[in-house]
Amino acid sequence: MDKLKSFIKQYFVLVILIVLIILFGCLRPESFLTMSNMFTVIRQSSIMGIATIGLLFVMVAGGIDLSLGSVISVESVLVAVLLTKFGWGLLPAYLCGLAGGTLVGLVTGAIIVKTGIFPMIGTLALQIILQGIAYLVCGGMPVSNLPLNAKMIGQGYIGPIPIPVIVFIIVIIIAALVLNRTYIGRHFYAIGSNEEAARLSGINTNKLKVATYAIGGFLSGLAGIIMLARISSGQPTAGKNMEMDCLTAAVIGGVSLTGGEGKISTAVCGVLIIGVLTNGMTIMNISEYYQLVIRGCIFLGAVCLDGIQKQIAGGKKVKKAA
Amino acid sequence: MDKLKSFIKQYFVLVILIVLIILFGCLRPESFLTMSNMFTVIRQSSIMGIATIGLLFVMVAGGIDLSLGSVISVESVLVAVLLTKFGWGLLPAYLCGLAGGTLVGLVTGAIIVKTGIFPMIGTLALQIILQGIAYLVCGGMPVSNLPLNAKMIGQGYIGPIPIPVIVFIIVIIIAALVLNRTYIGRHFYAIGSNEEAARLSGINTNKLKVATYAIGGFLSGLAGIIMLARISSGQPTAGKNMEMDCLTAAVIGGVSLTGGEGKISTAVCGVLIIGVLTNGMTIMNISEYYQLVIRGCIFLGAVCLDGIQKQIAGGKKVKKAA
Amino acid sequence: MENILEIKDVTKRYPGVVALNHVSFEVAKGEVHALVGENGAGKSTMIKTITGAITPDEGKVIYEGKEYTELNPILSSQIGIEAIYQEFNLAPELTVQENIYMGTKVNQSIFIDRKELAERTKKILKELNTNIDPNVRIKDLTVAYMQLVEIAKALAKNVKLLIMDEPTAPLTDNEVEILFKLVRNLKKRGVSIIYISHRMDEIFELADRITVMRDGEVIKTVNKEDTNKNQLIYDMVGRKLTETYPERHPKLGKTLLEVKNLCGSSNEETTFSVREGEIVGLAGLVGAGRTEIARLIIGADKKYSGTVCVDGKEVAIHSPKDAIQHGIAYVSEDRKNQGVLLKMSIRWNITLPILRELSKMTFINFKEENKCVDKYKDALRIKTPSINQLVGNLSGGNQQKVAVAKWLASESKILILDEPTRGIDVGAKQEIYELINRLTDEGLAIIMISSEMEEIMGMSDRMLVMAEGRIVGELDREEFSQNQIMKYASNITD
Amino acid sequence: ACSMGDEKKESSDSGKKSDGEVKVGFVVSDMSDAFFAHLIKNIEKYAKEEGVTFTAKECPEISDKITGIENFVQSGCDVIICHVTDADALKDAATSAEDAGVRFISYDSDIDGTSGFIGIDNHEYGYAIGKNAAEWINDNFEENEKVKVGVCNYPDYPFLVTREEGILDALKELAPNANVEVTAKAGYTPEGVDVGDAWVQSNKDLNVVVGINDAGVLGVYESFKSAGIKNDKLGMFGGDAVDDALAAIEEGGAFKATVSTNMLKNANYFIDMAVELAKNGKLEEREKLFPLEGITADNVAEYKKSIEE
Ligand SMILES: Nc1ncnc2c1ncn2[C@@H]1O[C@H](COP(=O)(O)OP(=O)(O)OP(=O)(O)O)[C@@H](O)[C@H]1O
Ligand SMILES: Nc1ncnc2c1ncn2[C@@H]1O[C@H](COP(=O)(O)OP(=O)(O)OP(=O)(O)O)[C@@H](O)[C@H]1O
Ligand SMILES: [Mg+2]
Ligand SMILES: [Mg+2]
Repeated sequence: MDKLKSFIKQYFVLVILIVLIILFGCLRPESFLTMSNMFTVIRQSSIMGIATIGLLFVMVAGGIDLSLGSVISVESVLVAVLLTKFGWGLLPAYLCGLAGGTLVGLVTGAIIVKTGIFPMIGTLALQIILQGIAYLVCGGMPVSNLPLNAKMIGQGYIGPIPIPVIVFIIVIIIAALVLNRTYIGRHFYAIGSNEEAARLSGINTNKLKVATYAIGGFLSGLAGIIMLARISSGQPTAGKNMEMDCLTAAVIGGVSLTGGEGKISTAVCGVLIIGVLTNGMTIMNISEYYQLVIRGCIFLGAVCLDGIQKQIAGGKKVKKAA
Repeated sequence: MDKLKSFIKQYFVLVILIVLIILFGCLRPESFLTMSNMFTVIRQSSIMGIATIGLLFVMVAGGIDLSLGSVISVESVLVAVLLTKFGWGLLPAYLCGLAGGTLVGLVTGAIIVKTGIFPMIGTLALQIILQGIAYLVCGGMPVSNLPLNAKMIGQGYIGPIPIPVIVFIIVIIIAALVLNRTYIGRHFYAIGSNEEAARLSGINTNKLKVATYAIGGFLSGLAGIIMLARISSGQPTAGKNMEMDCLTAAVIGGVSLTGGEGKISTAVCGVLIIGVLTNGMTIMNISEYYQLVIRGCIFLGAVCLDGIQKQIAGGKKVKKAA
Repeated sequence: MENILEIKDVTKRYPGVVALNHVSFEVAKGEVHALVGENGAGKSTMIKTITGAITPDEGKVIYEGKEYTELNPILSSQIGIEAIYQEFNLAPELTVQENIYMGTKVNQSIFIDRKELAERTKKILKELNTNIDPNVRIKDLTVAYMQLVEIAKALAKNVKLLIMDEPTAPLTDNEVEILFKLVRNLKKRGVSIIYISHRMDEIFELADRITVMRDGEVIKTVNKEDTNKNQLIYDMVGRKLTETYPERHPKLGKTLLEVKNLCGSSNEETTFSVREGEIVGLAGLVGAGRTEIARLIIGADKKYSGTVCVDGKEVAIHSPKDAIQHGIAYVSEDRKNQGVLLKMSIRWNITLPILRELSKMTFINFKEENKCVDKYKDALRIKTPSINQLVGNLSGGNQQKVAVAKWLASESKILILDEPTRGIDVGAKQEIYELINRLTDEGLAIIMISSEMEEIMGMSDRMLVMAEGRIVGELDREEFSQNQIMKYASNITD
Repeated sequence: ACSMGDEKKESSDSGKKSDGEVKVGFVVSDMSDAFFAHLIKNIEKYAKEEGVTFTAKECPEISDKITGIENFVQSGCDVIICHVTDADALKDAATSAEDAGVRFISYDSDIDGTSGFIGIDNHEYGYAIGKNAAEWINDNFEENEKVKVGVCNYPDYPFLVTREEGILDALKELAPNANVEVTAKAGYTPEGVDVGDAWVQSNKDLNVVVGINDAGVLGVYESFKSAGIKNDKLGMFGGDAVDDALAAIEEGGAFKATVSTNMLKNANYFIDMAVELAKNGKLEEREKLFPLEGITADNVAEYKKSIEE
């Protein structure tokens, strides 16, 4: 019994995910619990997942990035325009897209670091600007007629596994390595936990903070490219509201809004929870209005349960460090 | 010279507002700088302004309320349904609307206080839920055929002054009194500044935090009622995205995201800046896409300048570490 | 002797204050150089200049013969300067081990060698003679342990000049002893040390040379042998003062506070009482549970059982607000997080607990408020250009005074002082002691928690010694002795 | 509305037209929508040719629209064209614009008392989309054969709810054997892809996908295509006749038909109407309803040619 409890505590997010899967599985076993649907959920989640991992880096170091959705939009129309109007090859266009995302991240980070504004506000402003730029790049119209091979990265398979999933997994592995095994990763946590302390310990906090935004921008760019391939056309609104979904996923996945805390594994669970919810409710044919209520309630329930559980745990602090 | 500098420092937001007005005034003197246009701007800003003041209370005490737009939506359809389908009188319907907003605020506050979740996350979840409820209340369709007198509070005038403006001014006065002159207001600031210290100083922090959300909910409800009167029909999306506008206005107006700081006067300037921008850019015939970019840049510029100026004032506290 | 560090003509101005005024100062290789001075004299500012945490307006720093005009923490860390600041600089979400090695590499690759890290951490902690689990998160530690981690953190680097800004303030005698041993060891290894403290005994035990600061200027630098306590205090405050405790003539009245079987999450049932005009000292080692008891009494933490009686009547206290209403005030030990509002003015801080009383129909009476604040600002000699100054801009000691002033203003009958003189200079300490005495004369009951053995022996009428969450011994004034207290305090611990 | 025309003509003549340039403001609901974006592009182009100052302002919500109208009035526009999503709600703003001497053209839904109306009835529009689907059903299925239908809606906006109702009414009346199995929100292509992915799992055997516009249905189309579903008895039907939809119809796959409001083709009319109003203060013909046109593989080439002119 106690074992179960401590398991639930530690793998709280995983438990929610499993409960949701079982729930939908019981209600619609024939269509929900199939192998292919599971793959679909993961495939659908990959784009958001990649962006969420970028967000995780930023949040771990104490920042936040509300512009990521707009970055996805900009990158996806930018690459689409390069591929069609300018007739660029796949590789240069992709590289340009990734570089663009990284650049946006660098600029974002630099602004935040130099001026000392709240990341939430700075990136909110950038979100608006970038949304405008996305429209301007394509004149407000979706860019279609992509070359066929441009769809690969969004719709292709290697063996039975969809390519976006493979990209997602690679991103997960690298991110986990960086965060857990390298100095830089630990420095990110240190900065998020107490920036002044990190600075006084000789960590170049400003440079590393900018780096997290650059990583976030890079991964948003990557997400934008996959998004483009998946919907086979560059949409100026491709990433609209994505930042809120990613934020939700990250927070459900235990990433702290105040920095210093956040694990890749649980964040991925958070992403999958959102994916399962979207997929499951569509399969269940639930009306959009009720979907909103249900989604909000599950979101609220998850964070509340987590909050309560942490409160209880926090009450029994082992202050004596023996 | 030094005097001017210190003036700019202290009335930074006001300076931005004046600069914008002069700018638009020079560019389009015949249509922008007219009395009637100025009244239009203030009238247009009142609804957002009222909601922003509600948000200010919440933020001063260290919280944030992203659900306020949804509250506006819910209250406006609710009151509309009461007035039409149920044939209630104006007064009971309004009271019910205000009570509803306050209740939502109370519940929001209670959830946040009891579970200790981040306000941003809790209210984001509530935003989604309430949006769903707004749709459900009216079945997704706008509620029209309001009684004529229901339009008064949104479209009427007392003398030359539009009623929404009068309501806004009353709200400003009361809010300023409460925040600056009463101990309760001071307690709000104390909580936002350091909650634990405030609690140990004998302040019932939980109760007061809930109170700020209730005030926020009440004022959102009021904004919803005026909104209903202004658009003469209950729209389930009446307040969509309003929270972001209010947040922007508040932050431009110097309200701190971490609590403990925020003045009514500057927040009102923030509201007017947004109003002037929207109005001025439309009058200038600027394309929508460029409007986004310009708005974002001004927003970013304002907070950055503010940030830089604070850094200088703060004795270069945040020294660059490179 | 060769100097490792010289600073020349350094000036640092803040709005309204000159924190450092053309200061010059030098530290020789391998010496322990003590820095003393009143609160706000500019000690912390000076060491921040040395580490590059702040940039001075004028002046230069010469370190190992090389001149630096613009230092920063990264650079200073690279050249072997480490500091333990007055305020904690730890990452609460990270573990002890990660904090100790924050910003330090133990190997060359970009990947962390966790095994190596764990080993080294263990070694350092052993050197400090503590049993902290390297994998506990900082936010789960008490203040004293945090301080030990701070020290460990400095040791983990290749340090040549170690700066300690009041390192012993949150420590009890046991840890202080360990720290001293450490300082002597480091000195033997040739490390230079700048040591800031308000405790005269420590200064004379450790220092080779002593520099006295006053009002942002260096008054003089002397060898330890060439001075004595009284002389030093005179230099610091510019007037005669002796570091003795005011004589106490307690006039004990009726029992004011009675705590019966009080029990919370981490202490056992505790019973004791305090009488009018009495000072009861709570002594004990780090983590003995003194703070916990205080927080239970004022309702800051949830109690499991037990009752609190004020004036013979049982009172229900569920929150600090209730406690204040029943006349119990608590000056917290953690000033930064629980004591003061750093972003708020002195005025707002001092009147916070009594604002309701200063208001008529919820409207604040500003005249009354200012009068009240001025009174306590003068009474405690809070050094500030204006009562509207933000508390965050005050020196550590003056912040503490604000924290105390706030509760004096509330005019409670029962006062719980948790480390009330932490970080306060000798002059101010005297004032606070006298104030405490005056308050008992007026019939207040005081519980005083202190980790400074001298202080608690000097001030208490009666002493309760705590260990592992319960009271293990009670001593009357005539029974006070360091030995006796230590015996009680550590008996059970090992 | 007509009776007030004469007096207003005066006010507009004396009021502001000294430079002779006509200023038109367009209040539009969603500039990220491919259809609106295209429409505005066409109008802008023509306005430039005609020397008319044209500004479009995106106003998603009713209150934004009222703000937009008020601001256009203040800016001295001669004519405001407004995408009316809720006639009741915008009536007051429209009337006060007219009272201020600014001509108001309602677009989409009609507001009584305004100077002009360019319309589609959303219910009819939906009905036309549904009709496309129903005709295809009747051609390809037996009368008693059950036809499984998936609907892409966008219930966030009332006018789209009305359009959805039109679709459902058409199906009910014209193809009673059609049975709506699933409904999901998909107004944009990315949403459509997500919905499509889910349906590939839960409702692989859908026969018909209809949607309130092309964008959402195109997402489902893309998703079904990439899932490799080859079902002869699968048809998808959207509305707006955006370029991608026309391309999809030409491909000859499951995307069978769309509906054109002929707005894009007649974008010039918006400006012509506005100029006429500005010059004369009233219109010869107050209402202009463009014929809805179903576009299928049969006439897509022809249609494409006609809009390229
Ligand atoms: N950030 C700041 N802004 C304004 N004034 C400051 C700031 N930091 C320090 N000061 C002022 O500089 C002076 C010196 O402060 P400092 O912290 O160096 O004193 P200290 O000698 O360390 O005192 P203590 O013993 O109390 O720690 C004080 O008057 C203080 O109020
Ligand atoms: N906020 C808290 N939550 C849970 N447990 C606590 C809390 N504060 C203290 N404790 C527990 O109470 C015990 C006593 O800690 P406390 O801080 O009261 O000791 P202290 O004697 O005041 O020592 P110190 O010198 O460190 O202040 C510790 O072992 C710790 O586990
Ligand atoms: Mg100091
Ligand atoms: Mg303690």
